[in-house]
Amino acid sequence: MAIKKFMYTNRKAPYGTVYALESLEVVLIGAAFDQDVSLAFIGDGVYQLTKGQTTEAIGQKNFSPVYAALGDYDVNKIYIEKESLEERGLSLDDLQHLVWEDEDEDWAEKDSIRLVSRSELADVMTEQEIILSF
Amino acid sequence: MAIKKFMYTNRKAPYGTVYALESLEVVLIGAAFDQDVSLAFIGDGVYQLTKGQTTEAIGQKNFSPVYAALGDYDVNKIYIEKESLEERGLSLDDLQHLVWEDEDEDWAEKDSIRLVSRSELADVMTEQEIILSF
Amino acid sequence: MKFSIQINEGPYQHQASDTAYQFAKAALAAGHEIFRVFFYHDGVNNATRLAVPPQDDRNVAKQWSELALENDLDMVVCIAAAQRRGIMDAAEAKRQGLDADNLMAGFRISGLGQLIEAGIESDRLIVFGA
Amino acid sequence: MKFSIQINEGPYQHQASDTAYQFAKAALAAGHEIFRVFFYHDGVNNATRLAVPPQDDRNVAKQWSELALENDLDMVVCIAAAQRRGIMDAAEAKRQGLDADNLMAGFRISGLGQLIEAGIESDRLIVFGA
Amino acid sequence: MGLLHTVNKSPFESNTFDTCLGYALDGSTVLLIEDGVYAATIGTRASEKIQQKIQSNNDVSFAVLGPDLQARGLENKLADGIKVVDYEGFVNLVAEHDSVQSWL
Amino acid sequence: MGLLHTVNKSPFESNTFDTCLGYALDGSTVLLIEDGVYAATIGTRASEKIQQKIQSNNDVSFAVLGPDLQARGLENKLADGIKVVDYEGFVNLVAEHDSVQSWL
Repeated sequence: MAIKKFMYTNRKAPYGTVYALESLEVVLIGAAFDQDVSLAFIGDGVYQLTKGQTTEAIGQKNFSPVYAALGDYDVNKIYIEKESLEERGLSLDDLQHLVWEDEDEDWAEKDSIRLVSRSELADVMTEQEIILSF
Repeated sequence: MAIKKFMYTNRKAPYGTVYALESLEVVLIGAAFDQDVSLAFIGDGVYQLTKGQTTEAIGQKNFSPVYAALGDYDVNKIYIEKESLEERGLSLDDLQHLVWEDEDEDWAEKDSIRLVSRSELADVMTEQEIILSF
Repeated sequence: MKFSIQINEGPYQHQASDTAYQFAKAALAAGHEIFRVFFYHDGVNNATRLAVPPQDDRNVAKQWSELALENDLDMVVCIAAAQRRGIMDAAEAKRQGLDADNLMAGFRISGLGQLIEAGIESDRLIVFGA
Repeated sequence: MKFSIQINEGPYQHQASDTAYQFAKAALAAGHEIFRVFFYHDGVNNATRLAVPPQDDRNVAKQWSELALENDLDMVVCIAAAQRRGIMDAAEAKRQGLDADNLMAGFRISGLGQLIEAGIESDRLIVFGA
Repeated sequence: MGLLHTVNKSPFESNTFDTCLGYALDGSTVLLIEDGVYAATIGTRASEKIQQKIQSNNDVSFAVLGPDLQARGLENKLADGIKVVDYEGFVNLVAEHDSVQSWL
Repeated sequence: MGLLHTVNKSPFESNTFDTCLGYALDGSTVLLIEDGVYAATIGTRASEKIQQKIQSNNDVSFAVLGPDLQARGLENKLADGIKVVDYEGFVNLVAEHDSVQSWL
């Protein structure tokens, strides 16, 4: 089967709407298809990755721990738009530290997150063949 | 039955979402209850009243003619927020001319639309007892 | 105090129904009366009995149904909005010649006048939506 | 060219499904192939056969169903999203112990892999949502 | 007391919060819920606007729904001058004000 | 050709249109549909931004879905430099560009 460049663009905050959760479900299923996958977190999408989410009181399931498992599914190109993060008063320290292990380098642990400018992310987006928007 | 001050705040554009249509359905049913009714059109809500809506090509029903019937239902306090209209490059000439007939003045035809500033409309809103938001 | 609640969005897609549910529980716990919960727009989709969410997630329709049955809440689903979206009780399904219905116990289908009446009869009406 | 379409919102509440329908008709009229229409999130609510909208309004589910039957379209409803929201075919309803089902003819329920496959197999995938 | 305004949308994605500020008169409270709670976090243009509003009109109050702030992992990012309430506090705010405008 | 960007939200209520402009590179087209068509109307900040974008980068094109503009009664308010397409034209735009980003 051909390998295509897939991008998931995540632009919605978690819990207020279902898109973040159901987008993550697509990414997990999609990982089995061995495509060239990138995730982009833009605008309120960056809020999906905040540390310390505690959801008991709102009666919803906390799905944020699942992001830490993405590396195990070989989903390791995770782009965060710098402008979006800064506008929200956040830095990478406020987000989960996502990593993957590189089989080709004796399972060395590497960062999955790539902090990029809007302009850099626009270039990455232009290279995609299929863009799933949430 | 007690008479209460009801306000319907309409803040969504028509056709892109259902709120404008289904809000209008509430207003029509509500008119039978003889309450003190005001309608506020704020933000994209002002687009609900544009002239010349032609919906065949999008496959939806054009419900804009119904606004002209509101006067017959004694719904005649229709507030348009001036700032919202101007920000959208529109003037009252771009909107339907809504009128009602005043029984107490030998059925004289009067304007239903009141163009008010945000600050004036905020005062009117504060006087309400029940606010239905769409 | 006497509250009524309007819910404009369906379950899961938006948090509106979850927030309204937590609000309703807290209002009852504080000794307030809930005159009516009115489901409008996509809010009617909260009233299906056919939902089977994952085991580790909440079942929004069931939560409402149980809250209503425990507290004798009047939960009204707008008939016009429900017919557009395929929420049917047995009587209405029969009248429309449909072969199935899907309304959850604890909800009833009625007209928009019930929303206006809720506004008139309640001290406060609060709208949850998107 | 081979298109696939993803629809993220239910009927009426948002225009997404209407726009997608007009797009699909135009694509077919222009001689393009539609590999698959995938209904996700509240988009699954487009697949109910219990909707009875007013006579002077469109019936969104029926429009899709007829377009699919006329053009042999593959219209897939995401099973996980459908179970959350109460869209059930007869087989799944039976397995879940439910007493009714509501899936419209022309739609089928399947997994999210069908969406990924649509992306792989199609020249273009376009998402309609809110 | 005046109106209770609720805002449930992110101030970064929607103009709802800004519109609401223009309608918040003396005696009213603005309650941030759901994705609206992001307006209550430090280092943002939205929370600056809240500070400005409080300074120019100290008869307008601001509150945020704690459970929604916790869910989003931002409890320790709360800006000054905003009261945290739980669902019971939400109910109390509705009871204390004359009516409610939900900025949807 | 580059990306086709679709925008379906009003530029007055949502920041989606502004975000999209930042992602529109050479060879791309921005297609305004549904409530996104309001950005194409004269006398608005949004249509000014479109003019600025065209002037600073004439390799980015703008189009609007005619049926949505008609439905909203704003056909005679169309700003300069924006091409009107019908659903067939929408299909052609999708076919002509390499892929599609829907700014939902």
